[in-house]
Amino acid sequence: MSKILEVKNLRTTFFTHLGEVQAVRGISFDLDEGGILGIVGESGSGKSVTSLSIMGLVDDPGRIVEGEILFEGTDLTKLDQREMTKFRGNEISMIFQDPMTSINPAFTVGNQLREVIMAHSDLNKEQAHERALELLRMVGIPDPESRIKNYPYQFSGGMRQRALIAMAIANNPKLLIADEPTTALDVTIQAQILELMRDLKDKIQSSIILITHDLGVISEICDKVIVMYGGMIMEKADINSLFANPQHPYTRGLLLSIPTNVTGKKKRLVPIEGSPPDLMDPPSGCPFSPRCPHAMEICLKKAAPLFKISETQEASCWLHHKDAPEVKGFVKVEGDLS
Amino acid sequence: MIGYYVKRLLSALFTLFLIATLTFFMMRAIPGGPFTREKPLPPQIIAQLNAKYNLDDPVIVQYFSYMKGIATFDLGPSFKELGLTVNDLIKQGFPGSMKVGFVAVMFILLFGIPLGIISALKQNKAIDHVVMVMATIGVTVPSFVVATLYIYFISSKISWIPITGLSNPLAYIGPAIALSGYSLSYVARLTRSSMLEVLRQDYVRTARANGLSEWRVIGKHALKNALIPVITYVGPMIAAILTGSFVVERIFSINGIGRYFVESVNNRDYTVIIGMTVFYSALYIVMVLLVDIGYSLIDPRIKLGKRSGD
Amino acid sequence: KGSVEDNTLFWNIGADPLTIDPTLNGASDGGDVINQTFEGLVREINGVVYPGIAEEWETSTDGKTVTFTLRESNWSDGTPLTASDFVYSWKRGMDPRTASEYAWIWEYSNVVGSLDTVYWTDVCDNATDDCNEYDDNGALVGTDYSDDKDDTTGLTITEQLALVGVKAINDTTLEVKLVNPTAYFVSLMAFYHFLPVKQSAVEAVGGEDGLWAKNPALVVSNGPFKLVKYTAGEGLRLEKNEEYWNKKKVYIAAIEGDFVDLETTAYAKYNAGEYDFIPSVPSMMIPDLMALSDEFYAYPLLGTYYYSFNLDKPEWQNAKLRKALALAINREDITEALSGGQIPATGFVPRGFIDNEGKDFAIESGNYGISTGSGGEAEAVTLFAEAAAEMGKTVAELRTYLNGKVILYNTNEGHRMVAELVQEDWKQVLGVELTLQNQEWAVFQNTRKQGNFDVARGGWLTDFMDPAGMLAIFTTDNAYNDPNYEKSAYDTLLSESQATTDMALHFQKLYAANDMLMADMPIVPVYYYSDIMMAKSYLKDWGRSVLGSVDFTHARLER
Amino acid sequence: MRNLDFEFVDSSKKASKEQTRRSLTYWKDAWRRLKKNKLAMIGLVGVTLIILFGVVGPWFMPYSYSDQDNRFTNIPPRFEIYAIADDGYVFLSSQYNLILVSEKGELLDKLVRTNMDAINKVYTYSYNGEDIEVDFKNRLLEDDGGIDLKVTYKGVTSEYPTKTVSNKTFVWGSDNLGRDMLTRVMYGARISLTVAFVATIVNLIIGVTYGAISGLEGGLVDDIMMRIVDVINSIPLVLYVILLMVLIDNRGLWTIIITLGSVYWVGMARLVRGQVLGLKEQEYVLAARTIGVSKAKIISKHLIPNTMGPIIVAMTMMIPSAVFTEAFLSFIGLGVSAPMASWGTLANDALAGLSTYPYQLFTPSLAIAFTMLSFNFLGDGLRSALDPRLRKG
Amino acid sequence: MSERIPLLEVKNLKKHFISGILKKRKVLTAVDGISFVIYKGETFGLVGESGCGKTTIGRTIIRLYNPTEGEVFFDGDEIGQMSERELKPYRKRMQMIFQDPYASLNGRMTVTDIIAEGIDTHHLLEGDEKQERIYELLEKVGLKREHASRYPHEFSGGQRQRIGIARALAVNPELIICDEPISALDVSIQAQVVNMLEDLQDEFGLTYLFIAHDLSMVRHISDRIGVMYLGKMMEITTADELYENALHPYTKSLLSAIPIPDPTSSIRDRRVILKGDVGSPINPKPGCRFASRCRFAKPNCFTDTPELREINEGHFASCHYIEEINGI
Ligand SMILES: Nc1ncnc2c1ncn2[C@@H]1O[C@H](COP(=O)(O)OP(=O)(O)OP(=O)(O)O)[C@@H](O)[C@H]1O
Ligand SMILES: Nc1ncnc2c1ncn2[C@@H]1O[C@H](COP(=O)(O)OP(=O)(O)OP(=O)(O)O)[C@@H](O)[C@H]1O
Ligand SMILES: [Mg+2]
Ligand SMILES: [Mg+2]
Repeated sequence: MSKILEVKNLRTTFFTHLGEVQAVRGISFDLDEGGILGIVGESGSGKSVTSLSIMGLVDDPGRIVEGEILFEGTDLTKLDQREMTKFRGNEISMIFQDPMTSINPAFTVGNQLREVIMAHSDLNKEQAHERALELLRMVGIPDPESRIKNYPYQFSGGMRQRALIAMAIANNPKLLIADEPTTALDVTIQAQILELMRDLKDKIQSSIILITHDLGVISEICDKVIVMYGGMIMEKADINSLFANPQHPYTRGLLLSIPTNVTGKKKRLVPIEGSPPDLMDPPSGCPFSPRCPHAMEICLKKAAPLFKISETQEASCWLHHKDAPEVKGFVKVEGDLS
Repeated sequence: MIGYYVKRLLSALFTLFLIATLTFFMMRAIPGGPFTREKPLPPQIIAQLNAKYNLDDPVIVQYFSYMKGIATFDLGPSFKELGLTVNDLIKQGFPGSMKVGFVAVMFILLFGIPLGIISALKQNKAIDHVVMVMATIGVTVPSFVVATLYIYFISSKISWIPITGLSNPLAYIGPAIALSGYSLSYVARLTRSSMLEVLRQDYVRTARANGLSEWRVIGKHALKNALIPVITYVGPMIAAILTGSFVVERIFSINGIGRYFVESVNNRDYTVIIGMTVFYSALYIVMVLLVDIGYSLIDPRIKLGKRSGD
Repeated sequence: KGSVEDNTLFWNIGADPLTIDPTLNGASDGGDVINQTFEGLVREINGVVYPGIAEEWETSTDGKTVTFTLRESNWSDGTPLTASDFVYSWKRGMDPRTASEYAWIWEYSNVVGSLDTVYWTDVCDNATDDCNEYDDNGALVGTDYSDDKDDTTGLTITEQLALVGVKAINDTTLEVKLVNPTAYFVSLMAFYHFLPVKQSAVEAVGGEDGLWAKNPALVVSNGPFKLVKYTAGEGLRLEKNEEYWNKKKVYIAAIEGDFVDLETTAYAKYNAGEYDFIPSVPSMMIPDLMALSDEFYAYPLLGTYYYSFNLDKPEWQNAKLRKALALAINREDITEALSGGQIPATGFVPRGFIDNEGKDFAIESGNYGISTGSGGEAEAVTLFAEAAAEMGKTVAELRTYLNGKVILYNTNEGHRMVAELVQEDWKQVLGVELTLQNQEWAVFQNTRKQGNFDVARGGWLTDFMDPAGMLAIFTTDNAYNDPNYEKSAYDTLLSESQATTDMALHFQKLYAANDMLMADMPIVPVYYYSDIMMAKSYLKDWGRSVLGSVDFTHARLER
Repeated sequence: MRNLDFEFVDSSKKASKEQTRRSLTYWKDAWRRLKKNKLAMIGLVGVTLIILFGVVGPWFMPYSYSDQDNRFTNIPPRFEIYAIADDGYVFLSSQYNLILVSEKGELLDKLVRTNMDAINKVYTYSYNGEDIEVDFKNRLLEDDGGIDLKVTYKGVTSEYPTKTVSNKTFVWGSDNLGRDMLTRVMYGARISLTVAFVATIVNLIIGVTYGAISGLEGGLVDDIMMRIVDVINSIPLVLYVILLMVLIDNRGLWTIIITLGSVYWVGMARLVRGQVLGLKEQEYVLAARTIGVSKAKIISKHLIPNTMGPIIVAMTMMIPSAVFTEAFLSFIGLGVSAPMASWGTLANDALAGLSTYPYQLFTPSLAIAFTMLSFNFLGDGLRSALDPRLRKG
Repeated sequence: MSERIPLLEVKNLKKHFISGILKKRKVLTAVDGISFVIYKGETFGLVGESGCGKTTIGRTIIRLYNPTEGEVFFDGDEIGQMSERELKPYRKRMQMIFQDPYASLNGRMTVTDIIAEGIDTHHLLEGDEKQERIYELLEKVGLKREHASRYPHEFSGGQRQRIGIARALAVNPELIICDEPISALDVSIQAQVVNMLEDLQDEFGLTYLFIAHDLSMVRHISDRIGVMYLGKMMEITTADELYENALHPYTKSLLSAIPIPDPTSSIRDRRVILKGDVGSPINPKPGCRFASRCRFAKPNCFTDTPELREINEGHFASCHYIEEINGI
């Protein structure tokens, strides 16, 4: 399987007048063609900034300060805005978190859909209209002929999200980034949308990056997962390894803090104590160390490299170092300590 | 919807009624009358004049007959402009004020909004600072200064620009500049801040993510939404500008109604001041209604009758 | 050359006149227009009375009957103008139903019966309901005087009008009966209120309230020019009246008049060559114009700017104090600051009134110790000290007594400037610190009338050429007697001056009255008004009445 | 070393590593943000300067705002002087007064004009018993050959000015009554800034409260209150002011406070109402209501503090209009009485003489514009410093 | 839970929001005749899709809204129609915790001021005692004394939610309405807050109305659960019963839609994905609200409104065909 996207040592920083916010601090990952990669993490861990960096949409005062983003071999970080618009909405497209605010309230759904279609093709207005109807049908909007004339406010949240998805897939993108596409929706609608995405993946053959903080959603549809915390990657694994055998204390904490469906006596939840870091002034060393139950001296000083646990799993935690004390469930691997 | 308009209309009529009543009694409460002259008229002559205009009736009788007049769109006779009614004065003066006002409004919209947009797009760049400092000064310099400077340094120096009158299209430039200065600056500021706000919105990011050109993103997606606060200001502003400005009309010698707002008080021309006030208020109320309709055109979410802001 | 266009005068009239119906007019801008479109029995140019519609006139030996012989002349519509047109016009002016603002001028005309007509009053008594008119349904439709009777004379208005001493003996003879001999009566006839109007025009449909005079379709006039266009708020156009009796001596073909009421704007237009004549200039420009321009004119006006002391208040009842304050002012500073060609006033009566011996009344009266510039200070200080003694106070006490009293004026930059200068002079010379207060014009009128002031500004411009017109305002109970100067001796002098047929006696009484007034000094004369204007040098032979109206009858354009 | 690195750390050490958020009060934090904003600091310095100018400035001036020197009326800040033999220098004012000046530009005296020859355009003045003839014919010529005046004294004619000097007696020139412009502008600052201050306070107290009540109460109360605002907004100010002038007899700044207080808050009331309509649904307001907090407290502690940003911006925009409203009021007869003058009045008065004495308009206008810019920079800075959206997390 | 004393009883509660006038009058029936009881000391969970009226119920109970119809009994007293003045004593017995930890704290007030607001309003304590109480409360909710003088923006979301809880506790309430108190929090923080709420309940014998849409969390914390759909109650029963033995078709599909954080889970294959969207609460038609999305719907479901019936002991559901569907 070839890689459609390779992100290498990406570092994105916001230069606010109060100081630098290091939103993404040197992350690397890649995405297989036709794969679905999940990114999970706490709010503020840099998930959205990562995706925006790929889209070249990091707003002022943010900037990609380091790293490469190779999309089918093209380094997107080297392109200017004009060149980027050819990719956006065409080769790569994105679905945003909040369907309520991500769609322009002032224009009809049809108008916005047609616009996207026409921006990247030679279709005329009628053809674009036809295509728009087809797309709405594809994303499961009933009665598209009349709905296409509606304004977004006349759509329910789920329908708006579907309209946004329709825009995103309008030009059969090779890469679809979905940034928390279901967070704002009900569970029953969420299930519909996830179903739809799975469907679409088969129909249009895109590769998908799905960003969420809900491990449940990840386990529903992804094949690989990245766990982010404090702008860094904590763990990278395929879906089964991650859930079966988490190799980072943060991943482990996350899984533990979810209530389990055991009948009978209430079981106390196991939270991760403490609160997430402020990226304006991130802790030195491992960002999770202040909250980590197994934090060691070195964790406070130096972020761990990604230790390769197995073919399908890597984790950035010093516990995997051969010198670290033994902690149940964490495997030791060889790795250098440069 | 109809019901909504009925409610608005009733409330507007009530407001107009209040305004007319208050103006009526305030006018009577201040010293002097329509026949106060530099060289005071003998009491007998004043009595004759009062009799002629029924000003010798008890105030309350005058009030009711005046209100009856207003209800039939008869704003009464002017006491100062012999033989003319307030309706005549409005007919005579409004076209002038309106024409100049219209040009001024065009100036405001055609320069204020683009300047605000440029400023927002170039936030914190030199051009933004220049525009904003100019806008600030524009708010500071009153129209009479602008008008006087214009006459001294432009129209009296350049022979093909007429100094007064409205005979030549070029004659509109000066009054329109003087009338628009403040509002133009204000609109530029407003557009800028509203544009900055809108540019932060998620749907602008969506438009970009969809690969639309920057021109479309700004000119279509951002602008329409950014206009809401602008039209909120522009609506009542149009009412104010179309009803003329005393200073500008005097300086450029324009036959408009702006002067009546000041002169009729000085002259104690009772009916004229009430008539003008009611006329202005009615225009104002209409403009506010138009703003509301404008809202629902720009943003279909906003439905008439359910507005959170003002 | 010689085209109408070349021979058109471009004139800024000033504000849009409220009316240009001679009978109804009460303002100078209207007067300026009327002076071109109408002509009375006589025409006054630069103080000289020329025959107008009257070819000649004769005053009876008792001075109480004036008989005018009218020339053959036509209205602008070609119909003949007769003596009865004057009778109509004048009675219209007096008739309270016309409600002409300037009807009170009849008081000075001394025409028999005119005053009773002007002030004919029937106070409506609501109990008897004697002046309200009702329609068949009993609804009030208005007021009708026709059967009402005056409250004092018991005459109806028609009866009253019949008693007025004006009579058309025949088409060309007009006889006027006067109560007293009135020296200035003939010259008064040049004043706009006495100009003839044509009954059919006045009563035309749509011509109500003087609108006929602004409507080229209705207007009928008899002056050198006639109205052909009137655009409210913008301007008017006059063209030479081919029916004017003296049309051979009218050289201008047309006049384009504009209504630009802001001096600075009009001045800019004058400089841009758009006007040939403007009635005023921004005062800041005057020093430059006086030095450099040949087109600038300043004329004295028959009027005085003064301050009134409120004699009803104990502070101002000492004549020496008033005199001290009057002397302490540097009037040249004031006129220089105003720089509008005003003349420092050394008395209340301005120059320009000629007495029975042909001498100027004001010059003859002298300056009563008032200097035009500095120089009165020492005398002022002495008088102030004497006043303090008379009032039983030390000088310091008198100062504190007066400190904080208010100089009241109506809102206007010029008035404020004068007040500031006067305030500073009184402070510097006498050590008295008054404060200033301005009020909106009508409020000020009211305050002053109610006597609610310490020192208030005032001004008086006369409408006819007799010093009595000035001096009479300070008689007891006169409506314009703001200081509330009450002196029976003064009142007697003025009424005696009116009652006599002997001109010498008339002036003797007036001189005495003036001396008395200046000795009591109920007012501080500040300056004499002036009238400034600009006329292009190619505009020749234009005239002006001493009362202030411009006259283009014989003017010529030599561009 | 290595061993130590891989030792578990105890919780207290972790806690110290854990996010120690800045412990700044809300206002300290706002101030910190403000300090970082360059334009805002320029504005703050400007505001401070202008206040000092008005408050302290007059102490350093040798004149009072009312001191007249009738010799030196309408003298500009800079002028051209002509040498008269060895006896000094003269300068011809726009009023054609010949002023004796020192070489440095101090005004010494006004010379008596003995003759005005309007035909030949020569005015004669007398100095030390000798005549000085000033010939200004050239002013009428199209081509004056670079010569403006010819000044002849003791038979010597100077055609060119010796130099241009700055007015040492009146640094910003004098007005038409010979009063020092700088001093008057300083005193004007006192009035205008007081008015700006009053307008601000009035807006804060009346406008903000009124708008907040109207917005919070909603419904019929809101309807009625807003109709009142409409009415106040529509009635001509002149009429209103005249009525007030009749009702309140005493003069001075108080009348302005009352006038502004009674009408000058409607815009602010509208603005605040609009804001409150949105804010009152905020959860913290609901929380306060569930606790049973009174409406007055909800307004004062929750609603008003959270509208501060827009309020401040609106207020900075209102300052110039307040300054000119004051000029208008004193023109009608309210407010401080002459010879005291505010900036607005000074600017107003100078307008007529614009072409002759432009400096008289320039100085007060400059003061107004400077103040306005300063307040604006400061206001914009304050708004962003107080914006709650910029401070999340 | 031994003797079940009702603390809050809601009877046929309706809340309509009206917009537009005359012809275009729109009635939004946010809550449409809901009845339930909460017993002292228990946690009653309320779940349902977004917009079904959960928040509105909470706010109507605490009288941020006035009920359109129906009664609310608190400890036996009808509070639904009381005036603000009569209500004041009840204000301190009931409190609310809000969903959004950012919007629910006034950024212009210090933590002390925020917590003290209730104490001051009800004149509970003064001076040092008050300050002591505030410190005590802060420590109760897991914050430190030093935090008292800080401003909300200096805290993370979880910490802010704790401040909100401390504010609610300050007046010693008996009932706390928790309106989605954890939805806006990070996953790793949610458990902290839930644990704390449980601890506080044990310590003070609090009663909770816990509103949420995260069903697994609701199950964890609640004793009994009510399931709502478009302003109507669909099912009420104990937590375990609901998950083990849901009767209503809506509850069933809701439960099956929960994403399971276990890639090996087999539930996914048995998933019932609902078709269509939640309907509109504006001018609703009669009949079962869920009918349009229900796969068992029969014609009379669209015309007859089903009653909430007790099917098993303590297990209520509102569906005409509950027996048929579940084979009872
Ligand atoms: N425009 C910006 N200016 C300054 N900081 C920003 C900006 N955008 C994002 N950040 C910061 O970057 C960090 C990462 O933000 P990001 O939006 O990527 O988080 P996330 O993982 O997507 O969180 P969430 O789950 O809440 O969406 C955050 O600390 C955020 O405050
Ligand atoms: N103040 C209000 N005015 C008008 N309509 C309202 C108001 N508050 C709520 N609504 C409407 O009432 C219905 C129920 O809303 P409510 O907030 O109670 O739902 P919810 O179940 O709490 O939803 P969520 O899970 O999204 O919080 C919604 O359709 C909502 O739009
Ligand atoms: Mg995100
Ligand atoms: Mg809710």
